[in-house]
Amino acid sequence: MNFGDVLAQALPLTILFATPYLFAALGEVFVQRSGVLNLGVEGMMLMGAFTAIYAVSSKGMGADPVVGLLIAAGVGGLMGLAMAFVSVTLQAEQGISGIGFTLFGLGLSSLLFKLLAGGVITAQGFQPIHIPFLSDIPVIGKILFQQNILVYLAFALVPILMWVLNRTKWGLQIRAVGQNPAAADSMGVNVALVRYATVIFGGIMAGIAGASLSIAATPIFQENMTEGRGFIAVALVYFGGWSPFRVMLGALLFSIANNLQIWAQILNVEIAGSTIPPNLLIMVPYILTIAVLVFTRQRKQNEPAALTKPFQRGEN
Amino acid sequence: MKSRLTFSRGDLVVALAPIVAILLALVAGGVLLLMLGADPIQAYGTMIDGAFGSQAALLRTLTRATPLLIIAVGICIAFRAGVINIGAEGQVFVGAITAVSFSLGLGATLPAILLAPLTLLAGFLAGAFWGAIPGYLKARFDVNEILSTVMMNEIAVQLLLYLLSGPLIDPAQVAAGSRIPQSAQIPEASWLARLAPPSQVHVGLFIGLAMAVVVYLLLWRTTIGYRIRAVGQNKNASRYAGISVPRYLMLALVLSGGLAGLAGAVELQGINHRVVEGFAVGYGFSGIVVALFGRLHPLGAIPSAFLFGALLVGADKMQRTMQVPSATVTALQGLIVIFVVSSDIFVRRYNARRTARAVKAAPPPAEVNQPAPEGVV
Amino acid sequence: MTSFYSPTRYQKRLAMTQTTLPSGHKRINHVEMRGITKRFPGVIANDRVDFDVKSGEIHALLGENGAGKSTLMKILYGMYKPDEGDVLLDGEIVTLNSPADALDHNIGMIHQHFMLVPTLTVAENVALGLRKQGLVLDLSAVRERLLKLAQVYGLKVNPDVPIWQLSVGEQQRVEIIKALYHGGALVILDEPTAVLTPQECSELFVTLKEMQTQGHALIFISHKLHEVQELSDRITVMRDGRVIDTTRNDGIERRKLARMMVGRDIVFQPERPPMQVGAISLSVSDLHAKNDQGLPALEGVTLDLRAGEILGLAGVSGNGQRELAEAVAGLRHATSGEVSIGGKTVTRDNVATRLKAGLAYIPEERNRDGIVGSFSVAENAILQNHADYTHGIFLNFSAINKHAATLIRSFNIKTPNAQTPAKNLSGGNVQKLILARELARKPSVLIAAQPTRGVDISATEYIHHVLIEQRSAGVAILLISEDLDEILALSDRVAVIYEGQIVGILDREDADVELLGLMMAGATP
Amino acid sequence: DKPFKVAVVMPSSTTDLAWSQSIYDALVTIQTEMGGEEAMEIAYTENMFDVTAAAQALRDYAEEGYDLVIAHGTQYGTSLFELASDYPDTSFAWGTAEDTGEDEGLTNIFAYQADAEQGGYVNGVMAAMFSETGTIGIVGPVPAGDALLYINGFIQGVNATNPDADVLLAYTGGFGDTAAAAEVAQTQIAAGADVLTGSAQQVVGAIEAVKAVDGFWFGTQSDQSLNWSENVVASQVYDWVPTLEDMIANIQYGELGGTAYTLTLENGGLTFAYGEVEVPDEIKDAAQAAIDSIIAGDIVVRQSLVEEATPEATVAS
Ligand SMILES: Nc1ncnc2c1ncn2[C@@H]1O[C@H](COP(=O)(O)OP(=O)(O)OP(=O)(O)O)[C@@H](O)[C@H]1O
Ligand SMILES: Nc1ncnc2c1ncn2[C@@H]1O[C@H](COP(=O)(O)OP(=O)(O)OP(=O)(O)O)[C@@H](O)[C@H]1O
Ligand SMILES: [Mg+2]
Ligand SMILES: [Mg+2]
Repeated sequence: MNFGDVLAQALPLTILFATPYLFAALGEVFVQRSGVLNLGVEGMMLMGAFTAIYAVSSKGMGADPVVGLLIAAGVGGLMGLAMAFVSVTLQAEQGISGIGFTLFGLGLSSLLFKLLAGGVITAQGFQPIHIPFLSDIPVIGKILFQQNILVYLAFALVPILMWVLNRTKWGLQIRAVGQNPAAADSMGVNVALVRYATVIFGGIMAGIAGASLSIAATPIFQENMTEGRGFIAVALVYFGGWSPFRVMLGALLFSIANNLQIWAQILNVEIAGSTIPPNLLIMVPYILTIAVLVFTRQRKQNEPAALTKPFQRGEN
Repeated sequence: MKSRLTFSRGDLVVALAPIVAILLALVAGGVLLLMLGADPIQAYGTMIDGAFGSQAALLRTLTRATPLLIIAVGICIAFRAGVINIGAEGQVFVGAITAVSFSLGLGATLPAILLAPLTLLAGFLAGAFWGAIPGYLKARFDVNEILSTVMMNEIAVQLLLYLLSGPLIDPAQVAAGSRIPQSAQIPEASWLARLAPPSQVHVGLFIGLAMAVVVYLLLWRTTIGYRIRAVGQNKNASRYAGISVPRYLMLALVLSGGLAGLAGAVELQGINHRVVEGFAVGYGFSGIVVALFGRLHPLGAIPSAFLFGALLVGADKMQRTMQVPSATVTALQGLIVIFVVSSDIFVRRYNARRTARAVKAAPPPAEVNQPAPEGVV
Repeated sequence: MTSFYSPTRYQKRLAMTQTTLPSGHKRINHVEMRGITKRFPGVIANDRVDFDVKSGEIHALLGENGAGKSTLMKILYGMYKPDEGDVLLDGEIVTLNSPADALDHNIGMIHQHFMLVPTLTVAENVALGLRKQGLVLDLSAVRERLLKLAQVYGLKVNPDVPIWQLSVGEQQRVEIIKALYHGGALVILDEPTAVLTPQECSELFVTLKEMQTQGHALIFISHKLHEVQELSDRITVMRDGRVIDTTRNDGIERRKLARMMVGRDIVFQPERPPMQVGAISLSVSDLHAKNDQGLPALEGVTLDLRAGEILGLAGVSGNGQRELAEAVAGLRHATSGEVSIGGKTVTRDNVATRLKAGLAYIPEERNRDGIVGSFSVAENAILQNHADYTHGIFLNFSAINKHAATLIRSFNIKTPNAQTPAKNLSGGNVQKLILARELARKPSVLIAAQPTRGVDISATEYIHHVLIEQRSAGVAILLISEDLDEILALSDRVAVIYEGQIVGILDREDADVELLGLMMAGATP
Repeated sequence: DKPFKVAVVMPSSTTDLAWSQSIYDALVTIQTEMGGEEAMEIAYTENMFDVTAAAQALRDYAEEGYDLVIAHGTQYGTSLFELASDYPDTSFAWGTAEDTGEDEGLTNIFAYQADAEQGGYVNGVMAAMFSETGTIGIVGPVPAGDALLYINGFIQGVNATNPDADVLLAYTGGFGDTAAAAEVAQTQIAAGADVLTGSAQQVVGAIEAVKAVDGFWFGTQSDQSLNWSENVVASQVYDWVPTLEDMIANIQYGELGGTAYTLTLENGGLTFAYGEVEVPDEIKDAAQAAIDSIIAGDIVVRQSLVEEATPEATVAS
């Protein structure tokens, strides 16, 4: 197989497996743009992943995938609400409370898995939708137009969220609250409300991200199945300079690097006559992400000046 | 500035708040246990018994607390410099794997008395190197450290697996053909002495306590620490005062990583004597939590590490005796972290009032009146 | 001061008869604060304060740092809840739980520290306050109305530039437009002139007078007595949270006001002994540097500064003063040119080396660049030279505390004790702390940027006194200030900077406000 | 009268459909055979990936007087040896391992392991015949241990049956990342694989991927056809029951250790479970033939591919 064929095969999977990162990271962009750091994404993803598949699975409620999606979003939103209460109202240190939510989500999802599912649980999740005509276009069609609905949703969200962020009242308030909460407050913006909204939204997106793993990308659940994807998503927010568009690029870069290293493994790609040990190939996406940041000019103009700083009226 | 450990009402609040929080978390966790049909009172009974109930139990708690303490002390340095080091996890692995190679490689040649300390040093240096990478990237290219340390963790995991399943694999495993990913056992000379056999508690405990004191002195009594804290609190003012901000950001991550690496070596030389797949998994994150519980103060990390060690040991005991899934324990830990960190607000309020009342009061201990550095979670 | 347009009684009465303002909002005829008490841990910021202002009136609020002025105003703007007392609008008691409430009552406030989002454009900053509007931002509508207001009140603003690109004066204007846009029947101005150049000041005054005649009620806070005298109808003086007195502003002279504020007499014009100029201590030649946005900020600055002289650097803010100071201090990379301190070239040296070479720098943004807020006063007192207060590798605390105690005493810094976090100090005392710290290092060159900005009169008096003292002691002082009175009061020579170049250097005798004003606009003498 | 008390400490969860589940299920089977709770008590600690924690768990069980304490993970070895000398009257079992600690003078440790490569070979034979595309995917965790043995055996089986079959081998770098396993499997499918296999608890993700394209899967460690009967052709099942029963018998007889057990096709420790996929007789026969000749010693399945690699055993790709 030449590289072109490989790429044509790799891209559909790249896009499919980029979606969980994309959902979670897009949510985190909004959270951070409003000045809150949520390191609980991982736990929220896990809860979303389990509740979604439990709702859909015949072992569970046997509901429609859409119901599963909504439940996952709801559960994520609830955890977001809790996170907001802790980090905004109680002004707890955000990183550590986030880690707390990660632990809690990991524990609770595994626990529910044991109690309700008892063992490995699978489901008939979202199936690929072949978009008429478009999906028939050679190569491109398979890459872009034979994906499941969540993939389309994730990528559709990018321009929408960019629009919300840059063109709407909410976006304006979010950006202001993240840059200078005191100023926003003095203009009558309800800082706490805005942050609650974004953190809850971030939770919802994390929940959906989990669902996009458990009832779309691979319709199955195992304990701790996200395996650190939540943290990667947070990292991608920094990679993307808090810009939805660039975060998408980051998710795609990371995802394609990962898929190509799998190809390198199955094709026994050799360097200097010897095959590369798998574990070293598996490092590539992580190294690449850092390297790209080093070699590309970083954009800081969107960096939320108030990130991780709780707001207390009159203390500045 | 001077942190004399004088016990005022403030310290009482500081001490009490987390305890109350833990109790509340346990109440919340009780719901989970009821969900499992387990009697919470009995469950927590076994938990406390498992952690403090007997001398053996206490020693276990200390055993588990040891690596967490060392990591947490390192985390304090980074966070005091305003650097969020999520990378302890990977730094522990790299420290351990380097210590193993060092001890196996030079065990035969080096004089026995030197082997243990030098192995520890090797672990420290390796961790320091692993911390230096994100440190350099931040100082030189302004690469966000959360991103780089998260990535470095994953890289470290793969590095560990690669070395354990290839270059460093136990020859016995190859001979037997079973090829289990684990290193050979390090020479006895590099082991850390056990303090109270059969318990596993070992000299590493004292290393941890020593590190806590050393780092406390470093941060609050030396010029280097002064600069690290200045950089963490106000980068601008530090620059204006002629302090090289990049250098101290870097230094903080190096020391932080070094201590994590040391923790890896200590766990290796004190407990396992070989690195295996699954070695010290999750210690890095626990270390961060311990550090923040200890209010990012090295001395605060001591009780904090003990508490967290007790939590781990007690929770395992609960899992065993009550036969509740291990997940319950993880969830419970999450709850405790959330509740304790939430309780901080009362401490901060108290301290605010107290610093304002400082007119009459004696100088407040640094550990309670220094707020988290800028940009620190 | 340049003269300004003053409305006739007739115009005033005319304005009074209308009930709506040109900004289209309802007028507030009378704002009253009754028996306001506000306690903060450890201080009573306001102690049973009565205060009122009427439509078409400018009421000035005077007081030393920490007197309680801002607190009182923040209460009026809904940022703090008073522990006791009421706020009445046109006789009705109102509860202001948040700035949102204040805005709803057409109260606007321009804060001591600007409340603008640097990354947003002017229009976006204004739009932020619009709560009754649809989801999709209609910035064009905002832009339109904004420009109309700007025209009515004679304010020049460009709605589409992000705030960070604006000079302080322009930002000030944005704040005012913001206030007007969202009502501003009552506009509170908390030290609006602290950061303005004379030109900008007089422009501001014109605007304020205009607003007054239009029937706005205005509260004006300043530490500069002549401004207060020039502008206000009534003056209220506060001290330690209490109101000392409220008087009409009819020919009450400065000394009296000063005595009311401080409780003693104030020397406004320090007498300057004849100078003994020595060798050149600081020499800057053909210095080029870029600003934060990467645009050229210094385009060939050349200066010589001699021991024992004060060289005043006058200029409209944003013409390179800050960049010059930073380039000299080694905080900003010089693209070309030379800097030498005490004859030693330091162009390539880092900050630390230059400090050792005898440089001292009092930064303009004192709280951001001058102190580590969470550090104690004592820790801040050794920020640069902590290496000198050690035995072995350890800091020598007895020495440090002794040092701090000396500074606190000799510069009479008002602080509970040496262990208090520096951020708890009032503006004037932070500045004293920095000054004390810098001078304790016995520098040969001192760069003082806006040394008395936002500092009350007694502290200002003291700081001026100290600068003269240092001059006599042979220190070469570069005084960067936008307050021409200060420049003229202290300087031996005055250099004027315009668009990154020195347009001219005058001897004190040849310099006066008008000439300097012209030069600051770019005219060469 | 008083029940026989068994405790097991395992690295993953009792429901991992793999290594940990295989021992847990075996214990439950024995329990029911022996007559339930009152005949035999089972205590377990799962997800003990932290070896220090595991050591403490093992010591606890020994302390609490369990008759048999099972350390179901090679990584537990170091601490187990310390433990065994502290509790000479307790019987310990350790797997995967073959060292019963006799050199250290320990008499109370049973060691057990599985010759995963044997069943791997058989699976390979069937897979090679099952594949229509002649392309076969292997989803590995980490190139080491039990998984590596199985994979090496599998590859030998494939090559022996269809030398020009394409074997696509890729590792996920972990044991529990189902999504990663799914991505690897989907990639291999995209590359033309129609039959796949793999090891560790993560494979459930891969099997789902196979199911999505109605492909075929060969399992190992525990019977995976239970969940995916239409896709899992056959699973090599670790049947620890005979081994455990023998240990228990020994213990009751007074022999607390010293025996090293190995699951092989010969001793029936390695068995094959078939799902509902119907398997052509010729393939069943070929599998049986392979089993017989492995037992007879006519086929020697090597644990590694590299050492004295013979032509028919090298990876084709
Ligand atoms: N809905 C939209 N329609 C058109 N252009 C948009 C929309 N949303 C964002 N943009 C513009 O597209 C570019 C990318 O937007 P994005 O927010 O991802 O980048 P950014 O780094 O945030 O840039 P900006 O400073 O404009 O926010 C920016 O210039 C942004 O202004
Ligand atoms: N948020 C706060 N918390 C605690 N104390 C405060 C707070 N705000 C103000 N204070 C204290 O209240 C007193 C009055 O402060 P305020 O800012 O009103 O003085 P001011 O007259 O505005 O001084 P300046 O002229 O320096 O602006 C001071 O002692 C100050 O330290
Ligand atoms: Mg944007
Ligand atoms: Mg004020």
